[in-house]
Amino acid sequence: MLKPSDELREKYLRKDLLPSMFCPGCSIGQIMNYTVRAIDDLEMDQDKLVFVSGIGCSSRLPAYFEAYGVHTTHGRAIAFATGIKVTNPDLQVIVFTGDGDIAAIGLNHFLQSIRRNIDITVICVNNETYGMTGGQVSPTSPMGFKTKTTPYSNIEHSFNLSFLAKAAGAVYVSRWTTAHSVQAIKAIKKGIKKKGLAFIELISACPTSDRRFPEPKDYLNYFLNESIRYKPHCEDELSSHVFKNLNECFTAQDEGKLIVGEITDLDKPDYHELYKELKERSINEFWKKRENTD
Amino acid sequence: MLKPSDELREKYLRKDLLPSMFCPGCSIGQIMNYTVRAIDDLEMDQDKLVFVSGIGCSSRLPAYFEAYGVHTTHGRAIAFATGIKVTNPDLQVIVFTGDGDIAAIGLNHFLQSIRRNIDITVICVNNETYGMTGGQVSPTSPMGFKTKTTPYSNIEHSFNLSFLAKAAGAVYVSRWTTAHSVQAIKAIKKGIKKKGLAFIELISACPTSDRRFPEPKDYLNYFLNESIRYKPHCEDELSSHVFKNLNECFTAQDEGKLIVGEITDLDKPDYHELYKELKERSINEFWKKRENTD
Amino acid sequence: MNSGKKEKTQTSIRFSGVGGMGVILSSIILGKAAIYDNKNAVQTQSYGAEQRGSKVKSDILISDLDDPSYPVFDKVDILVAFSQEAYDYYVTSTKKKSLLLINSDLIEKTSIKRNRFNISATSIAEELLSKKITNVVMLGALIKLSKIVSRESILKAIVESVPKSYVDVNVKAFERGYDFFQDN
Amino acid sequence: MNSGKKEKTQTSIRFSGVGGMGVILSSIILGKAAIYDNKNAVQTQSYGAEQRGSKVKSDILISDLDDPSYPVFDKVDILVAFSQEAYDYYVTSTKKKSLLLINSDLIEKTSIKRNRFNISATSIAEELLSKKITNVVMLGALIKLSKIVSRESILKAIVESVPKSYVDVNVKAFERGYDFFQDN
Amino acid sequence: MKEITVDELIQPKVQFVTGNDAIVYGALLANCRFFAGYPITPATEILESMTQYLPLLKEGYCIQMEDEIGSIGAIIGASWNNVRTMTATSGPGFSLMQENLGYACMTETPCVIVDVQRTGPSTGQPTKPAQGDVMESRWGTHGDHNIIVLYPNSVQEALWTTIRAFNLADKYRTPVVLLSDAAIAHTRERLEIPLEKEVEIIKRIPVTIDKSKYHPFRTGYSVPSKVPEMDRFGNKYHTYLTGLTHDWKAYPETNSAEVHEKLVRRLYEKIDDNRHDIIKYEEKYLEDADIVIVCYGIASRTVYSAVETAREKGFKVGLFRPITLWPFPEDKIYDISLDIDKFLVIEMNLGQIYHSVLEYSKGNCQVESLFTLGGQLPREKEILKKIRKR
Amino acid sequence: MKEITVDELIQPKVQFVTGNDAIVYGALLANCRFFAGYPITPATEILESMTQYLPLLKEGYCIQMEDEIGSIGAIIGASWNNVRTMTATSGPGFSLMQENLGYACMTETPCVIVDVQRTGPSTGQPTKPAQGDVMESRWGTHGDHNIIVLYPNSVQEALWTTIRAFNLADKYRTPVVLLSDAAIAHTRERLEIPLEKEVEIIKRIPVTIDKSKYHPFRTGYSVPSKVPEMDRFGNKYHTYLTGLTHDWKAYPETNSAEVHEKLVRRLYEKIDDNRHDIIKYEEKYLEDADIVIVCYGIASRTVYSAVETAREKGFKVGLFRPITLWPFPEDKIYDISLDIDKFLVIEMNLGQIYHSVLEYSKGNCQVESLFTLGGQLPREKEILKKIRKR
Amino acid sequence: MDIKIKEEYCKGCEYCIEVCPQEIFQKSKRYNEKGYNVPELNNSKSCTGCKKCELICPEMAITISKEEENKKK
Amino acid sequence: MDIKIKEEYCKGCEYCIEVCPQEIFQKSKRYNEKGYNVPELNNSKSCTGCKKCELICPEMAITISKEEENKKK
Ligand SMILES: Cc1ncc(C[n+]2csc(CCOP(=O)(O)OP(=O)(O)O)c2C)c(N)n1
Ligand SMILES: Cc1ncc(C[n+]2csc(CCOP(=O)(O)OP(=O)(O)O)c2C)c(N)n1
Ligand code: SF4
Ligand code: SF4
Ligand code: SF4
Ligand code: SF4
Ligand code: SF4
Ligand code: SF4
Ligand SMILES: [Mg+2]
Ligand SMILES: [Mg+2]
Repeated sequence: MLKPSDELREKYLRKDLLPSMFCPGCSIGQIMNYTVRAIDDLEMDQDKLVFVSGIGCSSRLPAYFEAYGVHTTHGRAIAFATGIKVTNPDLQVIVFTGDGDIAAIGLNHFLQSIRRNIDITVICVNNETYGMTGGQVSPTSPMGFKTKTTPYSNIEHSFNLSFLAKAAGAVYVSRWTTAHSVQAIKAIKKGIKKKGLAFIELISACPTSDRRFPEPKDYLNYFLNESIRYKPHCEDELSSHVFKNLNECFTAQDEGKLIVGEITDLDKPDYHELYKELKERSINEFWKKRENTD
Repeated sequence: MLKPSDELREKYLRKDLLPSMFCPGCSIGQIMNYTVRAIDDLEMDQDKLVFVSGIGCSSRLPAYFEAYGVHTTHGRAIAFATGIKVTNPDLQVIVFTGDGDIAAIGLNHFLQSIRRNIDITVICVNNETYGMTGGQVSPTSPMGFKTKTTPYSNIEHSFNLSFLAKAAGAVYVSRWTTAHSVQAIKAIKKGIKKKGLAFIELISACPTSDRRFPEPKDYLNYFLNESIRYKPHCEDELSSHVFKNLNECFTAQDEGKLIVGEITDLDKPDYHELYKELKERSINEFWKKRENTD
Repeated sequence: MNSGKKEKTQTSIRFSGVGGMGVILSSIILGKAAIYDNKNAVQTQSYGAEQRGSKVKSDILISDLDDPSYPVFDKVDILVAFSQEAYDYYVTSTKKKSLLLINSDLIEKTSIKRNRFNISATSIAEELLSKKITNVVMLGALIKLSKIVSRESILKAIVESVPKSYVDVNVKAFERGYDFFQDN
Repeated sequence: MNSGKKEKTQTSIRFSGVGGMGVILSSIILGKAAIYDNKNAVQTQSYGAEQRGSKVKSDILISDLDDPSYPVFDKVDILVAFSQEAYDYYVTSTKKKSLLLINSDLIEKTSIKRNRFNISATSIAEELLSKKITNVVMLGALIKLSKIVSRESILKAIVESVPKSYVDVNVKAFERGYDFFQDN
Repeated sequence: MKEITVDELIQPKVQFVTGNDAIVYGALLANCRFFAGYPITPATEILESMTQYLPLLKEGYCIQMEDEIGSIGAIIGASWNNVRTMTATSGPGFSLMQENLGYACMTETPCVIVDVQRTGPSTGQPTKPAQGDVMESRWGTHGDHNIIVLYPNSVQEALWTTIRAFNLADKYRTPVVLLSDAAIAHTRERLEIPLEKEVEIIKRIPVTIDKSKYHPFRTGYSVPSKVPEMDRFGNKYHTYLTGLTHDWKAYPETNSAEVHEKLVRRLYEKIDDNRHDIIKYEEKYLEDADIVIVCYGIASRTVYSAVETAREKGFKVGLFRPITLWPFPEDKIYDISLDIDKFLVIEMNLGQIYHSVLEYSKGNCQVESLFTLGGQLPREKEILKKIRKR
Repeated sequence: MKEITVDELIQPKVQFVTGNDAIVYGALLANCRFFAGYPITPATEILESMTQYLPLLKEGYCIQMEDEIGSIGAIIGASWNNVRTMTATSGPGFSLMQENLGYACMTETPCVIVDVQRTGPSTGQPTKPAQGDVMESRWGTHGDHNIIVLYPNSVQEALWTTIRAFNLADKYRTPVVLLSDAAIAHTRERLEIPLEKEVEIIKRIPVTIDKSKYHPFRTGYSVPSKVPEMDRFGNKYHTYLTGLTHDWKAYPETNSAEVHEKLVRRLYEKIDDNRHDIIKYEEKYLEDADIVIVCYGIASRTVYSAVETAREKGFKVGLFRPITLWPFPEDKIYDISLDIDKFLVIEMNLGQIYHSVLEYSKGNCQVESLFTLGGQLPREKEILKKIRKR
Repeated sequence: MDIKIKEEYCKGCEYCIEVCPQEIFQKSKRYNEKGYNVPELNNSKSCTGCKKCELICPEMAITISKEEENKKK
Repeated sequence: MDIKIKEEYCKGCEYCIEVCPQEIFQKSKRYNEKGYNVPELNNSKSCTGCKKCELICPEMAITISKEEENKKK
């Protein structure tokens, strides 16, 4: 049963900051809503919860949560999160980020943390633009889009972040739009519980600077009507319905369609588990050597 | 017919810098050899050739070529190359880089230039370590490896750069070891001719700091014996022989085997072609508007 | 400005209101008009963080001097207030002789009487199109009252500053504002 | 060092050669030994760019003072030269009274006679194991000639500085070097 | 397809526009044809305008890079195609550019970096003006280097200063930092736009010597100078560039102290020897002044009227406004210090140029300060108070 | 599994080791338990040793990050777990760290950044010592900030200064930059290693106040101070951190000049007010000196004997060696300047601290300089020549 | 069902209007303090308690609860 | 076939020894100026001109040419 907003707000949000700073119809608020419900469902200890973000509208989210929060520098949230999680594996670290933050300036840190399989949950508000600075092109903006910095329309191919994350070895990747409330909440929950790096990409609306639609609500319909489901076994039948071939699968959206679904869910030792082993191994070695020399 | 080294050296290398600075048995010299042969075969205009590199032993390569050369900052070669190629598409831009340079600090620029499909050729000397600084772990060092900074053995999963490049949308990706002389030359040639970003990854020996083998020549045998061919249609039959599944394919080497072969070869408009169109489009628009207002 | 000799030849104007009414645009249009009149103008603005923010302020100095001052005003010659919040906040920056032009649709509580002119700009704007052109109605009234720039120049500036298809309605809005007050 | 009162209590030594002969290691071993003798020691080194480079130099100052100088030498008290190239380059940094210890296997052309001691260190090293232990042979001779540190300390330092399995052969190399010259 | 000229592109010739606009216009008039940047308040509009204008111009290109490090990298690389190049950012991005800024110094690559200052440290207040990056612009990259930093104080001056930045960059083969701030960036003023032909362009001196005699970092082939002539890619000289210490041939020389010293001193002196050409400032009422206000950039804008008021009240106040911040007009400060009672340094920071004024006035006079923070411009009242205080 | 103590780990207690080793030992003794870094000559050995030692210690972690930006990010984040954290780099990496260094200042996060200097600008000469990042360490990040910078001159002093760096970082909740150089890094000297119990640790003051009354950036809960008490993650106070200008509650405040000014001034003053505690220097023969040599770090090592020689020759030479470079010991310089004829500033750069000496001697005495470049240490002969020259 | 809109939080995005299958929300003429157009309720009896509105609201301004529950409090 | 090793470039890596199918290269006792152990040739007549050695040499120190060609020059 979904808990009432009143009650959840009371417990999980900083009321002196509400209503949020986000524009009317901005998806970021919805993601706040979904995250609140996810952490409530999981009955998480708020004291152990650390929200980390970079810079961007989406990165303002941690401020709203009654928990620990770190609003870092543009693109670097995951580097900070790495330090936080490595030195205190008991914490639950959730990163909020935007497409500019993670797919442009911060892409490297993101992929490296996937490689290391740091046990954090990364939630990306992918509004396909730089909302905070007024709507410039981002690496996830579709080719052909007009933005403030592509006045003659975007000539760059775009990243599909979820597929890139998968290719880098992420153990859990899920991709939805903000119109998929229930699925988004489920994905966030699953991501938090997952051991290792979980990536949740949420295609979002930025009605202010992204001129796709004049009215926020038009996004809702667009998101629901234009999204198609990623088939769990896409690995083996890539070309079947969605992509012409693997290459396309990993680089672009299919003719403007939004691919949603659970992209990856697998198991692989996380960094902390391996580090724990390493510590034991090395300490044993140390004492053994010490004995030998004595 | 292979041209004699004497003659090629005379034409393409700066003799006052020879012999190279590289350690005995270092693969970087071999890659110099292969590249010389590739550019000679293609009868390229040396005046129009710009070698760009970051920082690392491998990044010292441009200095040796009788052509233009730019030894930039660590990890940034591709950003420099982007500026060079965009403003002068007539140049042939070849980037030499190392695994530290491109898979660690410079990964972001690399993937973005693939996304943009900048028409450059990127040759990565992947010796799975930081040679220049004395043999520290790199993002391509296999898990379990002992290096100067993983004295208790590496606990990080490694990137397969070629697969990552493919996932980011590269139009040409080829992966060999330096023991595959002929294939490497062919790949470099094909990469140079390719319109768009071509990536050639060459698994290399760093006998000085990488303690895999005591003698350089042992690398040769290892490279030849332990490499397995990537099947051109791996896309559709991923799990068949090489990988258990797609995820593995994109993250790790198969039980210590080195996957070599042509990983991708496809066609997609490059940045410069699209920019040319954009210029035409926008200029036309400009004049049309001007007419209307007059 | 308070500074000696410049005082006579410079006029300071503050536009203030909330987002969505074209507060800043109106000051830019005014500045352009001043330029067409071969005067100098310096305009600054401030609003909330980055994209959003409700309270908006734009200051402009119109000057006959070659080296106009910079608009950091303690007191302004003219205050144009679009909303109650803005009025309340900025009324303290007026002096005895200041001209006050207020949007009476949104400003109900006013303390100062002297030199105050009320105009129901939002109603007029909504009547013509929407509250988005409140600014041009206000501008019309301002020009009529202050004569700070010429009618021709301000109309030229309006035409150049609004989307083509909205030129007519903006000109109409200007005229409504301009004709709101009788010649004084 | 040239500086006044410190001169008597400090000895400057330069080890020089090419890579692969343990030039730097020999100075480190010597420094360790000095520490065991409760002396002070300061050692610096320089070699080519990053990983590679052939010419290698290591300077060390052994001192009875609490605040030893820093080894920036114009002239050294002792020069230990492992190779011709090194000898040629650094012989100018010796003074009249300097002690010269040279590896006669690789140094054929020598100008200075005074205070020069030749030892066929590479041959001895290769005879025992490989040229990699040339350094310890040279060290043996150096200690014998200069008595700069105690025999016990240098042996302790050697034992601690080489891989366990090579301790014996290194000690042997040391002894061969030590015994090469008769007591003087 | 008819070519579009800058004269045609920038219309009309008198506009009511912002400092960011003026910088864009200045750059286009100065023949800047490549811009690489990353959005950041309050510099973003420069990138936005460049994406709009550059594609329209012959050989004009503009790219939004993935970050500021990439942006400066791209413009340094492109500069070697004999293209005038620029990037624009604000504090956080400027800090990220520091490593490559040093690379541009070391390889003697002309380029212009605009830093539109906002309050800091860190993310600070993105829309508020400040002058907190003045010392960073001089000292922000590691190692010994020299650099040229300019800082206009009005929209009109921003245009001309931008043009000058490109000329100095090419003349001295050095990156030039053009400082601005959130106030100048977004202030609109009357801007008179010159025609292309009214703009002086000082071009790089190309290499003409016989190839066999050419060494990329030898100077004085054609005229005695510490600035080497500049090759371009696609030419025949096969120049090699490295951020390592290098000799005349451009070959890395990582051991020789002599080579390093020679190189680094030349890099320093090619700018320092030409201070008279590079340094520009405004002075007012210095002849009889007892008190001289030192101020620059946006902070100076409110000082003018304060000076007038003070003079009317009988205070002998003068004004010294460096437009070139670095190299610092130290001789001028020293000379003034000999004749006056007091400098009053006014800055929108916690004291940066203040240190240089203190340094070069050598105790000859008092040095007082008025620092404002949080985006506030200095107010006349405060300035007068400081003047009155003896 | 028996725990390994630092005392057990670092054996024997007298060693013949390098400056890099000493920094590692100092850090471990100071209870540093997290290190994130990226290899770079001549700092790499610090990372290498940390990867070796830290896993052996309780709650000790070490990670090689993908670059320097990530490294400093990781240590800032980790610091909030009440862990002492450090990174180490050289010029190029230090330049890259500047943005996040400012973030640490703004969020008042204790951490230690080691910059092992090599010659620059740019890649320069990776194995050669220099002192070219001194000004960068003070001014390298954008916006108004203050910082503590220490610079030892020997292997032994490196150990104690590292410990002090951690104590100052925690005491003042600020990043501390520990400067070193390629010479100190690789010089071996006798090092006496203290036992853990012999090392004083000044801990952060934890938050103890009632949660309802807690505001993360309010100061003076338990003692009057400009340094706020420090929370840690996993506690109950739910502290929020941002690089934006923020109020007591830590909430972003991007419009108020007052909030910004108050914050930035406090950040400045919490260090500046405590100069007496932070500033440390060595002085020698100042009582009767006519000439005082100002030098620091490695460059000072050859100065000692030059001073002795000069004294023997009858010159009244003194020595002033700041160990704390920033805040700069300006009062001390001023005081000395009143009594002497001449300062001789010796640095391995083109003049950095020189500017501060000039600034604070206020014309009271001459200021001469001896700058060496390309890794050369100042030579006694040159020093004596400068002393002799009147 | 009890449908509560915390009006001072509402930003008038109309998402609730769009998602409610029962068309219970509709545009109103009312503006809140911040000037946003707050939706009004229409035929709230037909609410099925599906909570789509509550989930989609970016400001968590909507709370749906069973009337009885509400009374208890 | 004419097999030339530019000795001053050789670094003694032994790659040529390893790759030659005819086992024409072999370790020698000779060191070049830089101290590297230069390989020596053995039974060079049996060279097939496959150029494996020339391709693998990191210093491009080996040149294989037909003897006639060589004479012409
Ligand atoms: C180093 C640096 N560069 C640039 C900026 C300016 N900046 C702030 S937010 C932002 C983009 C944010 O885009 P995104 O992450 O997609 O967030 P959104 O606002 O769209 O949620 C940029 C470029 C910055 N703060 N720091
Ligand atoms: C910003 C910066 N960080 C670190 C370094 C030090 N550094 C020089 S080369 C190198 C690694 C090179 O590794 P790789 O790219 O694999 O080249 P290799 O030497 O193995 O060929 C590093 C970390 C640097 N020069 N600049
Ligand atoms: S600008 Fe866009 S992303 Fe930012 S708050 Fe507004 S709608 Fe949301
Ligand atoms: S260190 Fe390794 S990569 Fe570098 S030159 Fe030597 S062998 Fe090659
Ligand atoms: S969804 Fe929420 S914010 Fe939007 S109109 Fe409805 S109640 Fe208001
Ligand atoms: S709970 Fe469902 S039916 Fe009821 S108002 Fe909300 S959306 Fe409509
Ligand atoms: S391959 Fe080349 S470098 Fe290696 S041993 Fe043979 S000739 Fe010498
Ligand atoms: S060409 Fe072939 S056969 Fe001849 S020496 Fe070389 S490798 Fe051997
Ligand atoms: Mg976004
Ligand atoms: Mg490598």
